[in-house]
Amino acid sequence: MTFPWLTTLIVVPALGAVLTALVPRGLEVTAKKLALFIALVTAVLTVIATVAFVRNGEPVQFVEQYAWVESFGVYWALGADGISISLIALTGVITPIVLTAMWREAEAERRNPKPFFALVLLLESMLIGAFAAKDVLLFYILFEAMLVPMYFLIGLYGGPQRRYAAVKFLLYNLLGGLIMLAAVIGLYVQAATQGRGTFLLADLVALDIPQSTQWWLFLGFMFAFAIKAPLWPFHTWLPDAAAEATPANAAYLSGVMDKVGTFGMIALALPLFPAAARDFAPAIVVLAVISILYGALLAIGQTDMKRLIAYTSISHFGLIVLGIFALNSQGAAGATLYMVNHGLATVALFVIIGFMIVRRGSRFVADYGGAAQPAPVLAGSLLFAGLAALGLPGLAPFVSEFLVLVGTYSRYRLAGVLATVGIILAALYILLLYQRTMTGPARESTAGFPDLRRRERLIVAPLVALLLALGFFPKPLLDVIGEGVQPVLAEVDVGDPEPLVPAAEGTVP
Amino acid sequence: MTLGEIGEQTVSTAGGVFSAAWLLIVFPLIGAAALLLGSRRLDRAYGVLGCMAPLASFVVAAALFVAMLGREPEQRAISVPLYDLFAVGDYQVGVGLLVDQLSIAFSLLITGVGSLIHVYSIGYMAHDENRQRFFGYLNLFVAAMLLLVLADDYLVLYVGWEGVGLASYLLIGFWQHKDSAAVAAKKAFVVNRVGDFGMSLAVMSMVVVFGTTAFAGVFPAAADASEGWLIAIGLLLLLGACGKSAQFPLQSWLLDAMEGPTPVSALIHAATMVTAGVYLVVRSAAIYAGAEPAQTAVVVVGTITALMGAIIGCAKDDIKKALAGSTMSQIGYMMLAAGLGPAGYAFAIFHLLTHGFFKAELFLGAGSVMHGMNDEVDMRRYGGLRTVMRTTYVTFAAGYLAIIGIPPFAGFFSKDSIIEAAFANNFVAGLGALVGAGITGFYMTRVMLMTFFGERRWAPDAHPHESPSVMTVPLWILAGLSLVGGAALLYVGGGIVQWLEPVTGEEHVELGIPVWAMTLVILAVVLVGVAVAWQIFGRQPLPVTAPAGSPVTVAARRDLYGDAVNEAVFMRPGQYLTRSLVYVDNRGVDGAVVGTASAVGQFSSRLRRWQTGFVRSYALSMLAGAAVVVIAMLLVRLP
Amino acid sequence: MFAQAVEAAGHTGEAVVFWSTAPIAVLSALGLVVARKAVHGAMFVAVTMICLAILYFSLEAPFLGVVQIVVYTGAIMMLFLFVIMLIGVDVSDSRVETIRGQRVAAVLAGIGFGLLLVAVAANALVSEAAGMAAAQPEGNVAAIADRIFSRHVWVFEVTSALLITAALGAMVLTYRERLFRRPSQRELAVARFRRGGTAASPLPSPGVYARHNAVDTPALLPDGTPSELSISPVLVARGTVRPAEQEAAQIEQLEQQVVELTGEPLDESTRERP
Amino acid sequence: MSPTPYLVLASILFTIGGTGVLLRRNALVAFMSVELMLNACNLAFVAFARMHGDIDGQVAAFFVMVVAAAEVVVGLAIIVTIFRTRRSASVDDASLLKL
Repeated sequence: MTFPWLTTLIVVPALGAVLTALVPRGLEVTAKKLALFIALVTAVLTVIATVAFVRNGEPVQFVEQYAWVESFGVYWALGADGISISLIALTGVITPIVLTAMWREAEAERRNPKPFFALVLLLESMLIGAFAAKDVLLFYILFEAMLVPMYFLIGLYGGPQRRYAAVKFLLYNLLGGLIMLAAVIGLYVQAATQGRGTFLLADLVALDIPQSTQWWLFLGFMFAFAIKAPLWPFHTWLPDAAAEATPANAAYLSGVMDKVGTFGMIALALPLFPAAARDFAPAIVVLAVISILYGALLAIGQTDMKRLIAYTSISHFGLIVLGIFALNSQGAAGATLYMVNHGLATVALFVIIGFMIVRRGSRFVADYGGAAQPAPVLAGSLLFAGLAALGLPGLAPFVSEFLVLVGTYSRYRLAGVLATVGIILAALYILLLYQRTMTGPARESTAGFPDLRRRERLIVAPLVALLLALGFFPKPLLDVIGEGVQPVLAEVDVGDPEPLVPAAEGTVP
Repeated sequence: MTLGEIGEQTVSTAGGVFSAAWLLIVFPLIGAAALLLGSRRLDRAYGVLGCMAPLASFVVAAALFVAMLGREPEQRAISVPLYDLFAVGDYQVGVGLLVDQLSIAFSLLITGVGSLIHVYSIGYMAHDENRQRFFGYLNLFVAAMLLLVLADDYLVLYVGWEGVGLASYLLIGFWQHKDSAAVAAKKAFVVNRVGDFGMSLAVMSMVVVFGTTAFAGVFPAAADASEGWLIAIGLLLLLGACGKSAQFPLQSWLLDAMEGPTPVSALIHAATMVTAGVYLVVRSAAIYAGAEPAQTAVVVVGTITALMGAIIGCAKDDIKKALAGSTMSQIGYMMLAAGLGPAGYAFAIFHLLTHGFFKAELFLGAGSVMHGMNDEVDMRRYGGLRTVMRTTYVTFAAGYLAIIGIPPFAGFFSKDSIIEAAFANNFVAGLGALVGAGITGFYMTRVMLMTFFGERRWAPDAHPHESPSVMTVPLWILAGLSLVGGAALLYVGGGIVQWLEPVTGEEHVELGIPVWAMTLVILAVVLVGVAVAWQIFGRQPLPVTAPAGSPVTVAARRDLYGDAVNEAVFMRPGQYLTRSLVYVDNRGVDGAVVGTASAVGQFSSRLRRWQTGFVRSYALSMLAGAAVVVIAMLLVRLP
Repeated sequence: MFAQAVEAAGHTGEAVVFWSTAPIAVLSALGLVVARKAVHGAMFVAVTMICLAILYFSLEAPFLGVVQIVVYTGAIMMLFLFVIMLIGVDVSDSRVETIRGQRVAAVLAGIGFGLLLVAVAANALVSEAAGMAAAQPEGNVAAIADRIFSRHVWVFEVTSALLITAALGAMVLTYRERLFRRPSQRELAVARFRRGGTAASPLPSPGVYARHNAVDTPALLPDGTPSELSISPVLVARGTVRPAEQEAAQIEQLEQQVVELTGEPLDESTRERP
Repeated sequence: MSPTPYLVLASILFTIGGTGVLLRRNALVAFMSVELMLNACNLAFVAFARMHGDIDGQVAAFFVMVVAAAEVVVGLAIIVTIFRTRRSASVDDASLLKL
C-alpha cells in the first residue's frame, strides 16, 4: 500500500477548516494564519504529489478504493490521471493565493474573517475530492456539497446584492445538480440491469448502454456541467455571483470551482456516454461558439469590472467546452490545459481588480482612470494578467487556446473560424479595460493610489511566474494531460483527423 | 546531418558558433527583464544597460554572419533546436532557431539599426523619468523581433509576432498619460489582432493540412497540398502580414502609432517590425509558389498600399505622420515585390534593408528636429532649419535622397529593382509602382522644403538647437548606410540577390525594354515629382495654418477615410451590437430565468393559501393521502 | 366429535362475546366524537377500551387484556381525566365549525375511508384463525416475555429509553420557570389592601342553620338579607344555591317545633329576622 | 372464529377515531381520538396474531401500548403548557405556524 496521497489532500484542508472554525473569538488573526498555514501545507503536498506523479509516469496513479455503501456499490474511490492531477495542483496552488488576497478584504468590511477562511479550506477539500473521485456518486455528492460553502461565501461576504446573487447561484446549480442526480440514478439502474449495481466509474465506463438511454443520461450530466461551466444560455448566474462576491471569492469561484463543470464533461460525460457525446458534439460546439462570442461581446459592453471579468470567463469557458467536444487530442488536451491556465489568469485578474477596489472603493470602470502614473506596478500587473487572459503568445493561456482552436478547426472549420474571431474581441475587452482604468491623464479619484504593497506583490508574483513558465515551457504539464486525455478519447473512439498531406520523407519526426 | 530542405537548400544541425545562436535572443531578454523588474536604482545606468543587450546581440549576429560566410552557399541554413514546446497527439512543436541567409540578414538589420536607435534614445529620452522602462520595452522588442525572424516553426514565429505587437503596444502608449497615446496603442493592438486572426487561421490550417507547423515539415510538403488550401493559407498569411505591416485594409493604425516616442517610430514603425509582414511572405515562398491567386492578392495589396501611403504622405503636416505615410508606401513596394514570387523576393528584402537604413535615418532626423523644437511636429511651424541644425539637415538629406531614389543612394538600387521586376511581371503593378515613385519624390521634397528651407515659421518660444552627439552619431552612421548601403548590398560579394537565392529561389524575368531606359524613366518620374513639389512649396511662402485644400487633400489628410470606414463598418455596429446584447442578456436571457423564478414564486404564494395552519386541515389531507395510498396499493396489488 | 363440539361451543361463545361487546365499543366510540364535554368523551373512551380488553381475552391474549385495563383504562385515561380537571371540567365545546367545509369534508372522508377499510378488511383473504395454543405452550405471559426478552430485546431497550425521555420531556414541558421572586405573605397582604375593593376580613362563612348547614346556603346578614359573598361563585354559576328565604321561612316552623318539644318560649333577643 | 369481524371492527374504530381528530377542536378530544385509532390497530394486531398463531402480533400491540403511553405523557404535557399560556385547549388556536 502506497501513501494515500489523495485522501491526505482531501483530509488536510478539511481538518484545517474545522480547526480554523474552532479558533476562539477574538483570535481572528490566529485563525487567518492557521488557515493560510494549512493552505500552504496543502499546496506543498499537491506540488509534491504532482511531481511524484510526473516522475512515476503511470497514466493513473494514487488509486485508493474502499467500500462505502457496499450494498449499493458506492465506494470511496480515488485516483489521479493527468487531467485530475493538473486540476488538483491548480486548486492547491490557488487556495493560499486567494486566502492571502482576502487577508485585508475581510477586515475592510468589518466582518469576521474566520468563516471565510474556514469555508475556503472546506471548499478546497471538496474540490480536490471531486477532481480525484473515481466513483460517480462520490463525485456527485462533492459536486453538490461544494455549493454550500460557496453559497455562504457569497452570501456573507459579498456586495449589497449578495443575497440575491447567492440564492441565484444556489438555485441554478441545484437545478443542474438535481437533474444530474436523476441521470446518476439512471446510470446505476443501467449497471444494475446489466449485472452488478455499482457507482464505480471504471465499471460504469465498461457498460454497454443503449444509444437512446445514453442520450438522456448524457443530457442529464451535461445540463449540470453546462450550468456549472457555465455555457450559454445557462450563464447568467456567474456575472451576478462574481460581481457581488468579494474579488478573492470571485477568483476562486470562476478560477477553480467552475472547472468542476468542464472537468465533469471531459472526465465523466465523454467516457460514460461516448455515443451520445459523438451525437451531441455538433450541438454543443454551436453553444460553445455562441458562448465565446457572446461572452466576449458582453464583456466589451460592461461597466462593472467584476462583471466584465465574469463575462470573459464565460467566453473562455466556451473555448474549453469547444476543445472538449472537438473530440480530438489537440482539442481535449488544449481544453484541459486551458482549465489550468484560465484558472491562473482569471485569479490574477480578479485579485488585481480586488486591489483596485480596495484602493478606490468602487468596482465601476468609470471611477478609475490614469492610475498607471501613481501605481505603475499595479498597472503593469493588471496589464500582464489581461494579456494572459487575451491569449498573448508566450503566456500560458495561449498554448491552450491555440490547441483548442486547432482541434476545433481540424474538425469543424466554421466553428474554428468563428471561435478565432474571439481573439480579436478578447483584445478589445482587455485593452479597453486597461485603457479606461489605467491610462490617460491622472484624475483626482486615482491621484493618491498607493502602488502594490509587499503582501500584494507576494500574491501577484507566483501567478506571474506560473503564467510565464507555463507559457514558455508547457511540455511537462501537457505531456501529463495528454496521457490523461488519451483513454477518454479512446473511449469516444473518434480518432484524430490525419493531415491532408502526409509528412514528407526525411523531415524531423 | 541533413534536416530536410528549406527553399532549395538542405538544413544542417548547429555546430560551433551556431549553437550559441540562442544568445541572440537571450541578451535583449535579460536586458528587458533587468530593466523592467529591477529596482529604480538601475535608472542611473539606463543608457549603458539599455544599449548593452542589442550591441551584444549585434556582435553575435555578426559572428554568425561571418561564420556563415565561411560555409558553402548550400550549407548556410543551420537549424538550432532548443527545446520541445509541446507534443499533443501527432502535432508537436519544438522551439528552435533557423539561422539562414534570410534570418541573418534580418538579425543584422534588427540588432544593427536597433543598436543605433538605442544609442540615439540615450539622448532623446534623457529627460524622461520613465526612461528605464522605455529601454526595457525596447529590449523586449528586439528580443521578440529576433524570435520572429529566427523561429523555425510558424507557431514560434507567431510568439515573436505577438511579442513585437506587445512591445509596439507598450511603446506607442509609452506616454500613457496622454489619452491619444493610450487610444492609439489600443488601436494598434486591436488592428494587429485582426491580422493575427488570419495568422492564427493560417497556422491552424497548416496543422490541418500538413500536421505540423515546422518550416522543415511544411515547406517540402507544400508542393503536394491542394491549391485551394495553399491559396487559403496564402491569403490568411497575407491578412496577418497586412495587420503587422500596415497594409491595406489594415493600415489605419500606423499613422496613429506616431504617438509613441520618435525612436520607437524609427525602430518599430519604420525599420523593423512593420516589415515583418514582408518577411512572412518571403519566408512562406514555398506556399505562395503553389498559390498564384494569393500572390496576385499580395501584389494588389502592395500596389494599393504603396499609392495610398504616398497620397496620405503628401497631405500630412505632421512630420512624423508624413513619414509614416511614406513607410506604408515603401512597405507596399516590398509587398508588391514579394508578391512577384521568386523574381521579387530578393528585391523585397533588399528594399527592406535599405529602407531600414534610410527610414530610420529620416525618423531619427525628424526626432532630432522635434528635440530641438520643443517636440513640435507641425511642419508648418518649421522652416529654414538647415542653418541652425546642420548635422540633422545633412543626414536627413541623405535619407531624403535615398528614399526618392537618386543614385547612388541606397533607395535608387532597391526601388529600381522592384519597379523593373513589377513591370516585367505585370504592367499595371509596374505602373502603380512608377507613379508611387513619382509621388514619393513629391511628398519627400515637400517634407524637406517645409522643414529645412523657406522662411522660419517657428513658434514664438522655439529655440532650435542641434542635438547632442549621442544622437547625431547614429544619424551619421545611418546617413552613411543610406549613401552606400544600396550599392554595397547589391554588389559586394555576390550581392544580396545571390546571397538570398538558396532561400527564395531564383527566377529571372525579362523586361521588354532595356534596363537603362527603365532607370531613366523612373528617374524622370521622380524628378517630375520633385519639381512639382518645388513649384508648390519651394517658391512661395507657406501659410502657418493649413489651407482648406482640394477634396483629394482633405481625403488624404483624413487617411483616405480609413478610420471613417472602420468606424462606420465595425465600430458603430459593434457598439450597437454590444449594447443591445447587454440589454438582451439582462432582459432576455436573465429575464427568462428571473421570470420563471417569479412565476414559481407567484404560484407558490397562491398555493400557500392552502396552508391554513389548522392542524385539522392538515389531518384531513393526511387522511386523504392515506386513502390514496391504500387505493393505489389495491390497484397495483403490491406483494 | 367432542372436540368439534367444544370448538363450536368456543366459537359460539366467542361470537356471543364479540357481538355483545363490539356494538358497545362502536357506540361509545361514536359517543366520543359527539360528546360535548371532554369528560364524557373520556368516559366513552374508557368504555371502548374495556370492550377491547374483553375482546383481547377472547382473542387468547389475556396479558394484553389485563394491560389494556390496567395501563390504558387505569393509567392513561386517569391522566386524561387529570388534565381535563386542570383545564376545566365544566367547559363544553361549541358545535360551530370554524373552518369552512371542514365538517362536510371530514365526514365524507371519514365515511369514504371507513368504507374503503371495511371493504378491504372484509374482502381480505384471511384464513381461519390458527389459534394461539401452539404459540404459547407455557401460557400467554411466558410466551410474550420470552419473545420480548429474546428477539425484541433491542426494541425493548429502546422503548425504555423512549419512556424515560418522555418522562423527562413531560417534566421539562410542564416546568414553569419562576421569573420573579415569589412574594412573601406579608407582601401579598399589603398588595391585597392596596388593591382594595375586597373586605379586609375573611369572607363570611356560609349560612349556618340548625337544620341545614352547607356551603350552598348563604349566610344571612343582620338585616335578614342573604350575603352573596358567603357562597362560592362556582355554586352560583351552577345554580345550586339554596335560597336563604326558604330557610328563613322555615324558622317560624322550627321555633314552633322547638317550643313544642321544650315547652319554653324562645328568648326574643336571639331571634333572627329575615 | 374468522378474524374478519375483528378486522372490520378495527377498521370502524379507526375511522371513527380519524373522524374525531378531524371534527373536534378540543385538543384533548382529538388526542383521545388518536388513542382510539391506536387501540383499533392493536385489535387488528391481536386478531392477526391469533390468525397466524404467532405471538409477535401481541408483542407488537404491547409495544404500541408502551409508545402510546409515552406519547400521551408528552402530548398532555404540551396541551397543559399551551393551555397555560393561551387559556385555551382548542387546536385551531394553535395555527400560527404558517407564513
